[in-house]
Amino acid sequence: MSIFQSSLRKPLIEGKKSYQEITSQILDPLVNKPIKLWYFAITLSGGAMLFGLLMMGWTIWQGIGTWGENRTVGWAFEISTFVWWIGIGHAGTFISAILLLFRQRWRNSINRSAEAMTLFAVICAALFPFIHLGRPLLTFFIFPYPNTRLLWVNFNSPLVWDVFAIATYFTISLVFWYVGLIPDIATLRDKLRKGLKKTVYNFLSFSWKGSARDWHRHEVTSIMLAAIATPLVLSVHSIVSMDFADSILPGWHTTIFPPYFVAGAIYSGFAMVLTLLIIARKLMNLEDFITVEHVESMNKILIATGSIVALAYITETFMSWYSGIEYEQYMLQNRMTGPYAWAYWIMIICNVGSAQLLWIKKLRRSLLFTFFISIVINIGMWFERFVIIVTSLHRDFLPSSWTMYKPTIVEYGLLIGTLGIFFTAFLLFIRVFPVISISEEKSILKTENALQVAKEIHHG
Amino acid sequence: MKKYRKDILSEQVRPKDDLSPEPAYEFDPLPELIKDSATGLHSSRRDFLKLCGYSFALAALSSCRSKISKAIPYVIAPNEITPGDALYYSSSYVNGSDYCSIIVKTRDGRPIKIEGNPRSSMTRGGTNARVQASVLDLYDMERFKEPISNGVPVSWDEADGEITARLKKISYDHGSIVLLTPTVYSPSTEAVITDFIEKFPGTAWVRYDAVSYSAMLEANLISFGRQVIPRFHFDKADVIVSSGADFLGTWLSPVEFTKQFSSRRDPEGSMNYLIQYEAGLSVTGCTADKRIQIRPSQEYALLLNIYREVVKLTEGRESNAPSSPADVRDIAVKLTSSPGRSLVISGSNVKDIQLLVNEINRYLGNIGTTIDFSRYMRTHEAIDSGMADLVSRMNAGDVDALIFWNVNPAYTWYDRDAFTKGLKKVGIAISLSGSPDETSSLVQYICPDNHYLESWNDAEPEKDLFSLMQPVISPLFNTRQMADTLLKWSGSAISYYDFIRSYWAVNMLPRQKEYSDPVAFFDHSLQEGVFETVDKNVRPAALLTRPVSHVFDPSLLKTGDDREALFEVVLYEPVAIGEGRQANNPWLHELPDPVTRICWDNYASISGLQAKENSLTEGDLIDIGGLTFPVHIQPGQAYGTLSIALGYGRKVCGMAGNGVGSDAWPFLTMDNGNVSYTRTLGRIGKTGSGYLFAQTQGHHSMEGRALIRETGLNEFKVNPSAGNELHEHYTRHAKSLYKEREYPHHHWGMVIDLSKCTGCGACVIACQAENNVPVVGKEEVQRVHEMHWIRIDRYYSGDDMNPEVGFQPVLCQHCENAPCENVCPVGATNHSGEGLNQMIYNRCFGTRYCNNNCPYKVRRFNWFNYTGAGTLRGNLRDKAGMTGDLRRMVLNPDVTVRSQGVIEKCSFCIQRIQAAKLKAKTEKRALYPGEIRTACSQSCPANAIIFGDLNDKESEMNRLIRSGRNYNLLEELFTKPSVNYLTRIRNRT
Amino acid sequence: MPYRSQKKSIMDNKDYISVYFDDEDPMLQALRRLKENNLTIIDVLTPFPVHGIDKLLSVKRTRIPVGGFIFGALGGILAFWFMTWVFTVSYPLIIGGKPFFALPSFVPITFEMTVLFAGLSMAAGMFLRSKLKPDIRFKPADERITDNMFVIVIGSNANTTRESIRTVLSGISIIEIR
Amino acid sequence: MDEQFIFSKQYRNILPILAAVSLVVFLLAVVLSGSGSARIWSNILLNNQFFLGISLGAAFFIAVHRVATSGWQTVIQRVPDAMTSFLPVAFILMLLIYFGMNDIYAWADSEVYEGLTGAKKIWLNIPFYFVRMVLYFAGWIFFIRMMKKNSESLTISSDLKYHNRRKIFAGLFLVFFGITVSASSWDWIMSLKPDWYSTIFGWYVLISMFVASLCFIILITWLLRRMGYLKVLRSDHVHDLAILLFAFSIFWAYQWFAQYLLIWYGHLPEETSYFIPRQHEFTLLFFLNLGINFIVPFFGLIRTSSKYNLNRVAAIAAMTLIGHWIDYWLLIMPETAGTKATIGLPEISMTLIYACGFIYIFFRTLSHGPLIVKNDPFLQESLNYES
Repeated sequence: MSIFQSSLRKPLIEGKKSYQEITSQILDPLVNKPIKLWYFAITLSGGAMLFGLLMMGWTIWQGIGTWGENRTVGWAFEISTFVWWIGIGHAGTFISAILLLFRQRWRNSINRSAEAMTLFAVICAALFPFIHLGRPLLTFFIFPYPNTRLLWVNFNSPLVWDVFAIATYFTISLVFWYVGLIPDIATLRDKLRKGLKKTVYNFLSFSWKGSARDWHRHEVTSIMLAAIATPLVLSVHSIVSMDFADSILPGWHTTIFPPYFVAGAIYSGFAMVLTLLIIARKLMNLEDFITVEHVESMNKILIATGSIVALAYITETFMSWYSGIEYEQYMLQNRMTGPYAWAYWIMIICNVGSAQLLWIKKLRRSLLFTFFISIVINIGMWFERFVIIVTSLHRDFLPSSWTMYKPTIVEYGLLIGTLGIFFTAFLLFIRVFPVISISEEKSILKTENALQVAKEIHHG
Repeated sequence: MKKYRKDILSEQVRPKDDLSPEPAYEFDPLPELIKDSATGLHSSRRDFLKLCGYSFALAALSSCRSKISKAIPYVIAPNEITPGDALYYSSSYVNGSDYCSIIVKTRDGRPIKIEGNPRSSMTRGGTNARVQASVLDLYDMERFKEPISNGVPVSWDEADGEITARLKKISYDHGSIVLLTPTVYSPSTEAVITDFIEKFPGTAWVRYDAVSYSAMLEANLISFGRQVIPRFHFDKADVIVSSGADFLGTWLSPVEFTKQFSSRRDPEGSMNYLIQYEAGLSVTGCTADKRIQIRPSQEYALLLNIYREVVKLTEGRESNAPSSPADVRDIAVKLTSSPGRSLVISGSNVKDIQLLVNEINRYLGNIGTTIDFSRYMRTHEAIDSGMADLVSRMNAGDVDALIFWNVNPAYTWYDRDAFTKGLKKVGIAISLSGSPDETSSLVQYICPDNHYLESWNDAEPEKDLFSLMQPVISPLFNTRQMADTLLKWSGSAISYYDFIRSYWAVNMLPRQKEYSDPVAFFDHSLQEGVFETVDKNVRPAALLTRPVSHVFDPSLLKTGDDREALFEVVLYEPVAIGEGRQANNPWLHELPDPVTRICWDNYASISGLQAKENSLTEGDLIDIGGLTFPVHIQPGQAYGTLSIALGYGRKVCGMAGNGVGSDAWPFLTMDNGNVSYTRTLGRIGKTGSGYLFAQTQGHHSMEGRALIRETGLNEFKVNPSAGNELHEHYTRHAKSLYKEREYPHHHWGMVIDLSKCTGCGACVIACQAENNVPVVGKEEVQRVHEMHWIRIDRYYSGDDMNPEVGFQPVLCQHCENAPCENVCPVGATNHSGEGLNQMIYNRCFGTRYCNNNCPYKVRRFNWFNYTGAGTLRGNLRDKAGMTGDLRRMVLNPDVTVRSQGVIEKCSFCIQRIQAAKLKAKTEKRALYPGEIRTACSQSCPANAIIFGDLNDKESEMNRLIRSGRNYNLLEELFTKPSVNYLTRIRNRT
Repeated sequence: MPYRSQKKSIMDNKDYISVYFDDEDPMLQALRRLKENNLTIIDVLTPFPVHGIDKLLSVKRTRIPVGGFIFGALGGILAFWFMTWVFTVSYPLIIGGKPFFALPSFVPITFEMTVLFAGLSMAAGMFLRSKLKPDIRFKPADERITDNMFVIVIGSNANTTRESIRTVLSGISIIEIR
Repeated sequence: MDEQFIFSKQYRNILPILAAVSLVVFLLAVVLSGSGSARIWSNILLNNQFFLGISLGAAFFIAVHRVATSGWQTVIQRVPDAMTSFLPVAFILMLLIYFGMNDIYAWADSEVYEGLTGAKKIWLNIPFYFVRMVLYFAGWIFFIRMMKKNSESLTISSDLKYHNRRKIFAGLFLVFFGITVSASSWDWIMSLKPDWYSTIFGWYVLISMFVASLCFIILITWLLRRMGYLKVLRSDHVHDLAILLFAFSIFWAYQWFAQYLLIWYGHLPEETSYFIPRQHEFTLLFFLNLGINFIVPFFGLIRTSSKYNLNRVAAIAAMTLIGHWIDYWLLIMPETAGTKATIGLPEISMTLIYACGFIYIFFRTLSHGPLIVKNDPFLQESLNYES
């Protein structure tokens, strides 16, 4: 990272800090007692989590019949939510991997929490393939384990690819995240007085010394992990998209799905990162590290991915019209004007409408608006999956089988429950690990301070 | 392990003719037995018939020994039963006026499946849903289990003692005993009853059919001097005019008629022409080449006009008639242009209408050709007035004893209050019915009858066509056959079984030459199931040939033309539930109505136009004539009419049937001597809305997709692939990206002839019985969780008010490029070396991905623990009581009962395929062509479904596949289904 | 000279001299100076990866990526071979009319396994080479190092004493020398 | 610092001569091989698309880096800038296709047209086809002009407004480009097979053209270095170019595979009809395409050290460039020329003609301004760039 920076660049760490200040400002919220708001938040999310777990239990015991799914609509709420969570997970890897490769300085203060978010999101997602099974207790069938009957799995099935993709994705993200975390844990370790907490962090710090050679290996490994995580992040959502695209169902089977799903995933992921960071920077008073510049840069990514998603919608619409295949044409007509048109238009408004507003610099730099938009986008992205899954299924080839789908309380419960799990995990995370990568912040401090000076001069 | 694998592989590479000997663990007594052809069997006969022949008597004996309550293990194993080996017995299905000659399949001493008996010239191996489902009635836990006296279980001796004492006393006091039965067409039973009447003088025998044809009987007496219903020959008729007679669904003898009718629906042969005048859309109306809506009140005027036209065309005579509801000139021309080869029928129970029909047929010269009085039907002989008299006598208090058998007037009689009131005045009421009903709940004594599968009997459904019924299992409960009961009461010492044998020895033996020994003769007849002869001694009395010149009597024209919101209620017998005899049968309740696709319910069908006028929507509740019904908007429903199904709203029949639907019998009226099944009522009032039907099809248009391809007969004659042009187009474009698979040995396939299918639903129940398809109950069907492996899609096309209807049975298409197989993560569904799309239940863990990717949506998921086969406890969902110990007896042991959370679907009856292959192997031979028949194809009364080996190029199936009519469903997807469809040909000439 | 890490913290050892800085620039300056006076630098401990320090210490580029490549390739090959074996040899099933050797279907998993093996092996490589492992008895050299202290560790001997170092580094802002 | 590229005499002479020679060769080859006008037109279309793609890709390269406020590429930015100057020529050449419509576009044939479904009738007809073509080019040329103009102004003035303007235009260009590049690929390439469609097609073509122009940028950079220009070029710049080539070659392969896998898997006749001829008739090229465009850059550039080596990167770029020409060939030829399509003298010579023309125009434009935009606000950053 060169310290020669164009004068056009804005500083990403406010108020010319010293190394110590960085350390203390990032760690203090961990060392001190949490504020009331935090307790409130965790009670809320904890409650949601318990409700969700209850509903899962009910589903597993009573059967999938407790859901609104039926003969024709075999997947609906649960897979929508599954894909949604997987998508949200993608931002983390994207930020830490692709932005690292493209040397975007602004990633430093957000990658840690983004990666954590990835892990939690993937955990939430991974619940659904399990509970949505007719016989969840036999989940292990999915693994190609040796057995006396020589029963392997069907390597043609995208669901098997999913298992490998998601498992790999989770493992690599975890490793990547922890490797990055080690030096900061060491910092925390050294900040703490004697006591159990210190011992634990000492244990977790993998006896990190900060030796030059260790840093060298650490850097190289991080870069390399980033390098392999980049195609990985593409592959995972592509494979998830193939759960649909590999079928022959109009609205599912379309070749644009892999890249389009990836774009959508990053889109929703960034929205979620923004939601979380705008909360976190208040909760942990990190205003100096998570600046408007960060928010703006992320908003730019939202514009980009949002536009790609919009382009995909346009392409799909055009093709189903152009194709001349009656099933394709009907599928789209049904989406736009059929019984689920409301869902389709929510999707369009939330995904296409919202992100385009961010072309306006004022809105792009407004935290409040960004927070609002980020939530809108995630609603939109959830509906995208719902539209893709339900509207394609409920009216497919044979009109005799056409039917409607109406979710039950159990299904809502599962969505709420995973939200609970996600936020609970995140709230706990910000209490035990530094939300911002201390060492990386320090490594860019000089540059940022220089820019800070330049800026001050510029403004006179 | 390796070994096992090799076996799997060699399955696919073993040459077809290599039938290496294997230990014949499936022991088959036949080959030995065949050698001594004591009963003159020809080796050509089908094996199951041989089996019937040889095991009939043993059946009786074995059934005497084995108690079903502990079917296995046997205390003393009956030596003719090999565990795991099916035995087949020919018998007869008799349920009131419903008759069918059948083959009963038993496993380990319990009947599990009914098949049609091809030896019968009447039903010709056909069945219908009711016949298929009747086996489940046997295992109805709520049948009467022992004699009951005033609500208290008693022993037979006690019951007999008390009752005979009472009866003796009554007849001694010259009191009146009445025996009330439906039409009895069992010669032996008639004899028994005659004996009984002799024994108890002053006994009257009243016959009462809930769905009555008495107007027809009376009309025939006037027109032809014979109070019988002739035998109709739909196969001999080129032109059929049916006025409200649903002869393919419920009218008189639907199985027989469907067989006849469908034999003339082959466009390559000479195709018949059917025009249907009716109010509500019936199965026949759907199949008709032309359907015209009329209100019942218009029927008389319509027939008068046909009559006039016919007379004009035949004799040039003018006769006056009121204005016609429909233009009948063309059809009159059609009729008269094929003299003696047409048929005019009416479903009405109004004497004058039947008279008119008779005259029309007479003028058309159909008497003796398509209408045969020498071979008249015996299944409907009751005259309504008889019952009416009885009711009045009861109320007058001059009936001292009333003995019911298989009738339920407290539910079906138009004036049920009068009946029940009268019943209170009756000294002693005895019910011989086998299962509880509204009537038997009002009597003092219940002496329960056996189920027909537990009974010996004979029947004469048509003159000189005799048919035998034999028990295939000993009575499950402490019940006794009605005839035995009567014998006992009349003091006879012999059992009804001996009675029948002696009766046959005396009356039947002389009627044939082949056998001299009565035993051999009886055995032979029993093995055949039927015995046909022509009675030389009795010459049929000559028919009255003098035309009853018909004078048009305006007073007979019911009013109703004035449309100020007068509704004519048309009461009809639903295809599945009928008059409600089998109302405790979950299979029948869950069978969707062929036309409305609604199950577990009845409703008031109304025309769309009128619904709009009365601002009614689907599922609104209306009050009509004091009764409340949900509204179903039915395309093709005649304006001004409401069609409502009878047979629903049973109150006393069992957990499955109680309170299902609403009771429509009170609508019935008595109309000069005959019960009228139509009724004109005032305005209807909306009382509620939002009633949710359990309807298995929610969308009724094909959306312009080429799913049911059809064309007119003329177009077909010009170009055999008319209406099927797409097929050629798609097959030309269908190329594979990779090498396609071959199935060198067997490649099972199917052809479904859409011109023949009438949508009756026999195949659905047959499949359910054969494959242990669970019953899910009304709520689950409402949630679109139904489980049928084969469904019959019904599409409306053309005019909404009077649509053309198409039926399309859809089952697993067994695609060669099956989309479902690709996506299953655990390979629980894959393809066999014989082209079958297999489903491995044990491996399935229920991602439902296969079903999402199945364009035909034929896969079914066990949403709940419907069968009790689930792994978890306390989550059983069995609304219909199908998992009770007794109900379970009907399960086919060759088919896995699926557990909660697995996908299931049609397997092409793989168990039958395997059994047949194994059999062929033990007999060291190749499979006979057509040896294997799936449950659906075997049950089909219209022969619309043909199953076979696609590799057997000579077979009938492949001839049809090669024809221009052949196509695959959604063939543009290149799934290469093994199920083929033949375009529907409509005779629009 | 290759760097050897001890269980005991190197600070307690008499043979080492550690020079403390509170900023990387003077430290880099000092490093250059020390190199000119070719003093053996045992190690440099910093709170974050200081840019350009590798060149000064002439740290050889680690071969971890190579290991990653090899293991990744191994994982990929294993996965591909296994799927092929299952579908063509172990238990061939006819699935949707597709060929037994359904090459395109094997690609995704092959890729995932490649990435998994590569990633894990590289992380493992880093932990092994840097001797990073959970250890509650671990004592950091100086708790300030992870905060804001930059420490150069120099091997001491007869003629390199703390004083000599101080003279060598005169003019560079040093916090302390131990 | 202020290097000035001189379009030396020898180049100015060699290129036209070479072009002329190739033209003669082409004509002879066509005449001798007795192949009809279809072959001429499909060759014209092929190379129009290929070289148009290269210059569009260059525009895309600039625009993306501008919008991402990236600075490293500043030192070489005039190379892609100059590459875009081919666009107007490409426009004219595309208009020429009018005379060859019937030879290459099945739907231009009236009875095929009648056989099309309603939607296609509306979309695929000669007037609308050219209306759209004009629209696309107008938009592209306009936006690219604006970006270029403002960039050039920065060589004289140091006013930041020029930078901001070119950035804004970059953004607008990307939006317009995003839609039109897909649409144009449907029009010009996908509609060659009117009964076929694939939603990913536009993006696939986009990446293919982008990789092609990356290769071209690298090759030119290498060439300029050989000529002694671009002294300020650091190996870090080479590294980043190499990374882009590496990454986008993988991305190209990813898109190729995504399309193939889904069509192979769904196995619907209306989709497989595209791959069946390509895989079964042109098996060699089919796999060569994958090989050159994926395997070569992947294994060639996977080592970090190799990414810093300009000669090596250039060599791989050269191969990949040819690879993407083959990619375009496979997109177009099997449809226009059917199963008898080959790569013979006509193809090669025609490509040479285009190459000469392209390079000639490129060098002329490059020689017009200094190689380094010295008032570019990112210049310092770029000069000191360390990857």
